[in-house]
Amino acid sequence: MVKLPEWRGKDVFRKYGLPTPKGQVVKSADEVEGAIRSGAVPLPCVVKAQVLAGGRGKGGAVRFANTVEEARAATTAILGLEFKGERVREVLLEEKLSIGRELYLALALDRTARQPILMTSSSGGVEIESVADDAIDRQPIHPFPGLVAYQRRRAARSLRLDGDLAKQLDRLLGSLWKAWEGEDAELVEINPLGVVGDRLVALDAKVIVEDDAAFRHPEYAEVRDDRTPLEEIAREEEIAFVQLDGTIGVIANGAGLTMATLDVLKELGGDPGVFLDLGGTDDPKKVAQAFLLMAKAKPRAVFLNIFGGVTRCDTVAKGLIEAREAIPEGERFPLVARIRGNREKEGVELLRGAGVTSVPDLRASAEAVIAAAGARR
Amino acid sequence: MVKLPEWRGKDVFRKYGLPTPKGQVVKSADEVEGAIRSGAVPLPCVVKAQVLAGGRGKGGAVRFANTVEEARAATTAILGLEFKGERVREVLLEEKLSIGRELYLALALDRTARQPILMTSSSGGVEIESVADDAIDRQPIHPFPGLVAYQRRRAARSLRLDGDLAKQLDRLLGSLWKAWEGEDAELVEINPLGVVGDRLVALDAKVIVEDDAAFRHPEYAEVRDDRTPLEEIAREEEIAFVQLDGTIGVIANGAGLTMATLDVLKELGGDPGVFLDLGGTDDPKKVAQAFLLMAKAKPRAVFLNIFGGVTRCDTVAKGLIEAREAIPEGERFPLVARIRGNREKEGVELLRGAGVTSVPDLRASAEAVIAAAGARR
Amino acid sequence: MSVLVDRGTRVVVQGITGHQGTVHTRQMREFGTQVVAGVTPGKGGTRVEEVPVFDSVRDAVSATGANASCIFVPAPFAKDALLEAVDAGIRLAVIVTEHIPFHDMLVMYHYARERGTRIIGPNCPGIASPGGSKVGIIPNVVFRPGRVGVISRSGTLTYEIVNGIKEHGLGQSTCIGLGGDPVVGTSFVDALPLFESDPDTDLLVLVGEIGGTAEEEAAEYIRRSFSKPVVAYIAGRSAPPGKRMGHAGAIISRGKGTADSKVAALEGAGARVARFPYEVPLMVAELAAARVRA
Amino acid sequence: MSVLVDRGTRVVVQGITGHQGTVHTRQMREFGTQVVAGVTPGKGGTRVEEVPVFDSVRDAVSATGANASCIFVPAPFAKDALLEAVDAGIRLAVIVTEHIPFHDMLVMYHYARERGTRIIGPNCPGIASPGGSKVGIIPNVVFRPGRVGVISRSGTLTYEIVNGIKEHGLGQSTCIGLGGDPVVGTSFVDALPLFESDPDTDLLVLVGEIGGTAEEEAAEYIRRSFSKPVVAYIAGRSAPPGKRMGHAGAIISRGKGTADSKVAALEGAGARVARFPYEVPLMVAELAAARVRA
Repeated sequence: MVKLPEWRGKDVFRKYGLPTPKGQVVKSADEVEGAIRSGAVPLPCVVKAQVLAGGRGKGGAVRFANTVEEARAATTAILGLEFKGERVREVLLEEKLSIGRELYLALALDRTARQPILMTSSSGGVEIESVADDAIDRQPIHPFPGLVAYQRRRAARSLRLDGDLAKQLDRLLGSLWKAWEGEDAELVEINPLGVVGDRLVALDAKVIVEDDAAFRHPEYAEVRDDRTPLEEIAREEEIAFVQLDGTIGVIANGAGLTMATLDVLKELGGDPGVFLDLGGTDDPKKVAQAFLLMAKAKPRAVFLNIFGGVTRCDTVAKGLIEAREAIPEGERFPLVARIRGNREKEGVELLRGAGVTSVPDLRASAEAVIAAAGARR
Repeated sequence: MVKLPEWRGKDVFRKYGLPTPKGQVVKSADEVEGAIRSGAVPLPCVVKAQVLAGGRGKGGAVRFANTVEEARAATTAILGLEFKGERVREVLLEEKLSIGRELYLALALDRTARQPILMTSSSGGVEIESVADDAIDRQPIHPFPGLVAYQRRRAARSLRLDGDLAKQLDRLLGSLWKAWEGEDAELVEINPLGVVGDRLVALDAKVIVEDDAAFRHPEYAEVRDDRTPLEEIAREEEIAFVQLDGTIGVIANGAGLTMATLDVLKELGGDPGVFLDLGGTDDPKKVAQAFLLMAKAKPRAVFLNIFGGVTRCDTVAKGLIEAREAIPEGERFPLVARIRGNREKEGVELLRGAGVTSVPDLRASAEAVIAAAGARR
Repeated sequence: MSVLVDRGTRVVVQGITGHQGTVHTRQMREFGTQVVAGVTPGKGGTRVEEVPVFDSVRDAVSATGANASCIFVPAPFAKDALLEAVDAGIRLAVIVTEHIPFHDMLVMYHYARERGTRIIGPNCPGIASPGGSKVGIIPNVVFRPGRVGVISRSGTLTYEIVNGIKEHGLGQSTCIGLGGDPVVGTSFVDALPLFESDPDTDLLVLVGEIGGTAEEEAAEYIRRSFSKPVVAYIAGRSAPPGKRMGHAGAIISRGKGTADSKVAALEGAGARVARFPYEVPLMVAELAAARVRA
Repeated sequence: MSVLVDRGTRVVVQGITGHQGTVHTRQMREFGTQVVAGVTPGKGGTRVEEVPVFDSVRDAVSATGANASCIFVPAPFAKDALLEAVDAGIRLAVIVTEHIPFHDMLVMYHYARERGTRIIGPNCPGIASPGGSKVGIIPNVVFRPGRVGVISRSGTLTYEIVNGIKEHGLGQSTCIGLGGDPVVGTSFVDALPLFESDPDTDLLVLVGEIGGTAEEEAAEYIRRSFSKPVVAYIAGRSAPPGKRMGHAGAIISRGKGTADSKVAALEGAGARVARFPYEVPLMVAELAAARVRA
């Protein structure tokens, strides 16, 4: 998931002709005066922390300013925040608008119908999860003709917009659909969509671009996401890697098996700390790379659980042996291995040569690694 | 049909990124020198009459020039031509390219499959009707995903293009498809598509935009077509009107009935001269307008054949009576009427009041109008 | 029985508040059609000819159980109207509107077909089964219940011929006007099997015209799979090439679509092809009489 | 009998000249699959593992009568490969490729479905029926002919469980790996009816995971329409919300897609849900034994 920060989401909106407030993003308080003096940010203005978490309003991450000085002060204050674990690095200054109604509008994926779904609600401005189900209108959109006129009319009715506002919504939905397709989005959300006098304005912007379409969007290569630094490295190395709270690192092959391994550890009283899915590979170097990454996460013990298919047991054993030598002294960890399937015998043999015994029973091996990791933190 | 002249077709091609020769259109010989001196037209150049008919090469409507003087002389000569009944008003000057192979490429409508069809042939540069059927590859294109990559690869194979030329074709076909959709074309044809060294170049351009999509293309409102002046007026008045060679004007309602009426006249030895389909209307003014237009075509006699449905018989009778008074003395014509169907009695009554007798039998009425028109010219 | 429509057909009229929509709603009701709803966005809650009007086809279907639509919406908006009807579950859509760009119709055709909705038209007079139901604009007066099926690319010419059949003392089972556009939802070959399997149809009248190859394909189908007698008429024998004769689809282009080719194909398939339109009812009467004797 | 594939399945491998394509062509042949053709544009006329290679699927189908495709084409080109297969008349397409953008997959899914082609995957290990045919990459060694059906969103975890079934002396009728993406061609509810009507399947193993609501929908289907015993396992009970656990589809978002919800739904539908993966074969063996006694 490439979650765009609000200001970048609004840049996307403008690219597709969606109406947004006037504004500018700044990275330091020194930029505030210029942004206002140049006319890019009219006064009074709103000062918003550019973080991915919701609930900024209540959390003090959104403030108001009537003068350059107030805007500067608010920016300084917000840039000093750590909001829900995320350091604020950017602040968006925007014109303060006089908002009438607040509406909700989003395009998301309906997995079951295999269609995008247009969600509209006249109860905007709050988290959509808190809105009653029957207060949200849902329209599946067929990918071929796309979001067509009658669906846009229905959206206008559900939002109780008519006359020129309904016409504005019609155009806005056309743009929203183009943004959904053009950006390979998995979510495009406007919450709230404000009725500002006789205009509709996207007051917030949430755009999530799907990871698998990254090859079509080099422009988002450097978008900071809510990944940890190690997860960021893993992403670059194309390793499926998730950091959790526990102490036991799990290296397995295949998402399902890796998840199941974590689950087994947890059920048996263990405390999994890293999810590392090797995927399908027959390159020992790739396996070694994964072990080195795991070492950096400093687990108390590591569980290697392989069922060989595309990824052969001997390939994994070779990679492990290669990695062991490269791991710095301070990062070494106890290892319990269970390797089965394609080339099991060869892999077990290789491991034994390196002093590692493969325990074929899943429960027994899981219990061994839990013991090796010691008591919960 | 809005048939674009070659130079305008090439403008369309450039808009969609299709490769065309350098060139400029001129309307007088005085523009030639400027076109060449400015670099818009490199020497040596080709000088081509901008007419809609084919076979220009053999007809002396395409010439070559090595110098400004020759280009000027060729332009003067061509601007003086009347080519297959069409006066040449514009001339296209283009760089003369050294052409290797000549290929054929077109998108057209397959009515039966209800799909666009991509036609490719390595026998380009001649009229496609003269190419053997099995030398043309035909691929139906589904309107939803459009012209996709595997179909572009097959086109390259059928044209025997590979390497970089195949890549160029791939891009070119992407553009061709966008032109087909974006211009609401009923035909986009490149004949020939030239292999010029290591490049593909559209040496000719035939773009026909469909009439019914005119509301989406105001830019083509003034494109001169192969309509007669009266047909042009009819088009503006939204009357279906075709001028033929004969002496009897036919006014009927509905395309099928109007055609059938012409056929009946012809079968019975008459000589139909105007096809005028009133269409469905309940406005006597619209009917009167049609009669006034018919008068301008100066038929020797007119056959009014109405089967009332949406268009009521009394409406037609009222329109006729209104028109009769407005038609100038010199343009009046003998009329035979046959009106049947919806409000037949009222219509017949009104006509009788105006001194016109409706003959209910089609054959008898057709014979009457043939007699009224007199011998064939 | 009849083809595609019957007394159970429940029609929603899209564009009911327009002049054409209103006039033909009245005439459909006079014919005996169950017109259960109308749709005009923004006019929901009103009534036209006693028929309730809704803002959307979805609302109309859920309130009235409409299963067929008659579309009078202007050309620029017709595509949207059809997609709306299909998405609302309408199974039969008769599109009367003319001048719909064929690029739009390509999308409409494939979208509808892939969801099992049949389109008749566009630019067509619709379908009628005397004593049953009519969806479209064919004048009520030309009909009389009977056993002659009619399929045609024309409008008025069809009325003329259908009326002639009535004047010869016969009647029609179902009459379908397919429409005069180059891209139509239902072509002759789509309609022929329906009449082949319709026990109420004894013989078929096919009215074609120049342009395209729909009649040639019909001939091929008739030759191979159609068991009932066919009387045909082709309009446009005198039409010059390259000119659109009123209908967008009626044009001889690049040597294709001539009347001669169509007449030859139909005669080759065993159809009787009339030289004059007024011969059609005569031929029909003859064949009907032969059938009674047989 | 089996589900979707059998000895009559004739496979074309799209992307056969790539490393994965070649390796798995060999393994499919070793399994007993009729791999009749490969396709790699520009490599037509060559051979891979004795299998003739063509430039297009159309050529491959017309030369070899292929009726199923196994797609290894890289993600950016996978959409085109699938459309090509559909247009060439392929009825079953197994897409092994991972990381296909779901926007592409939406187009692929609807295009295929509207033309009657079934997609399995993408990002899936494919389908295998021991003693019959395999289309995909599941290791041959885990199988043994038998009467247990398996459907799963996982790859390796499925191998583990299928292997466990074998080690308990039982075998499989057909095993389908549906794939781990948010948009898949065949979901549990699409696959369940196939196993319900398969006379060779006595009981079913369903392996799900967090993310989406496919398991909940499967539970609803099982409750209403599935008559055979079901043993289920759900991976991801310990996964935190908001994180993609390896599979693009394995994410708990906005409170939806938790393991608890899936387990509850399946148990509510009468399935036996295992806490540990190694319990699955035990439960299967128990049910099989009960069936034999009954």
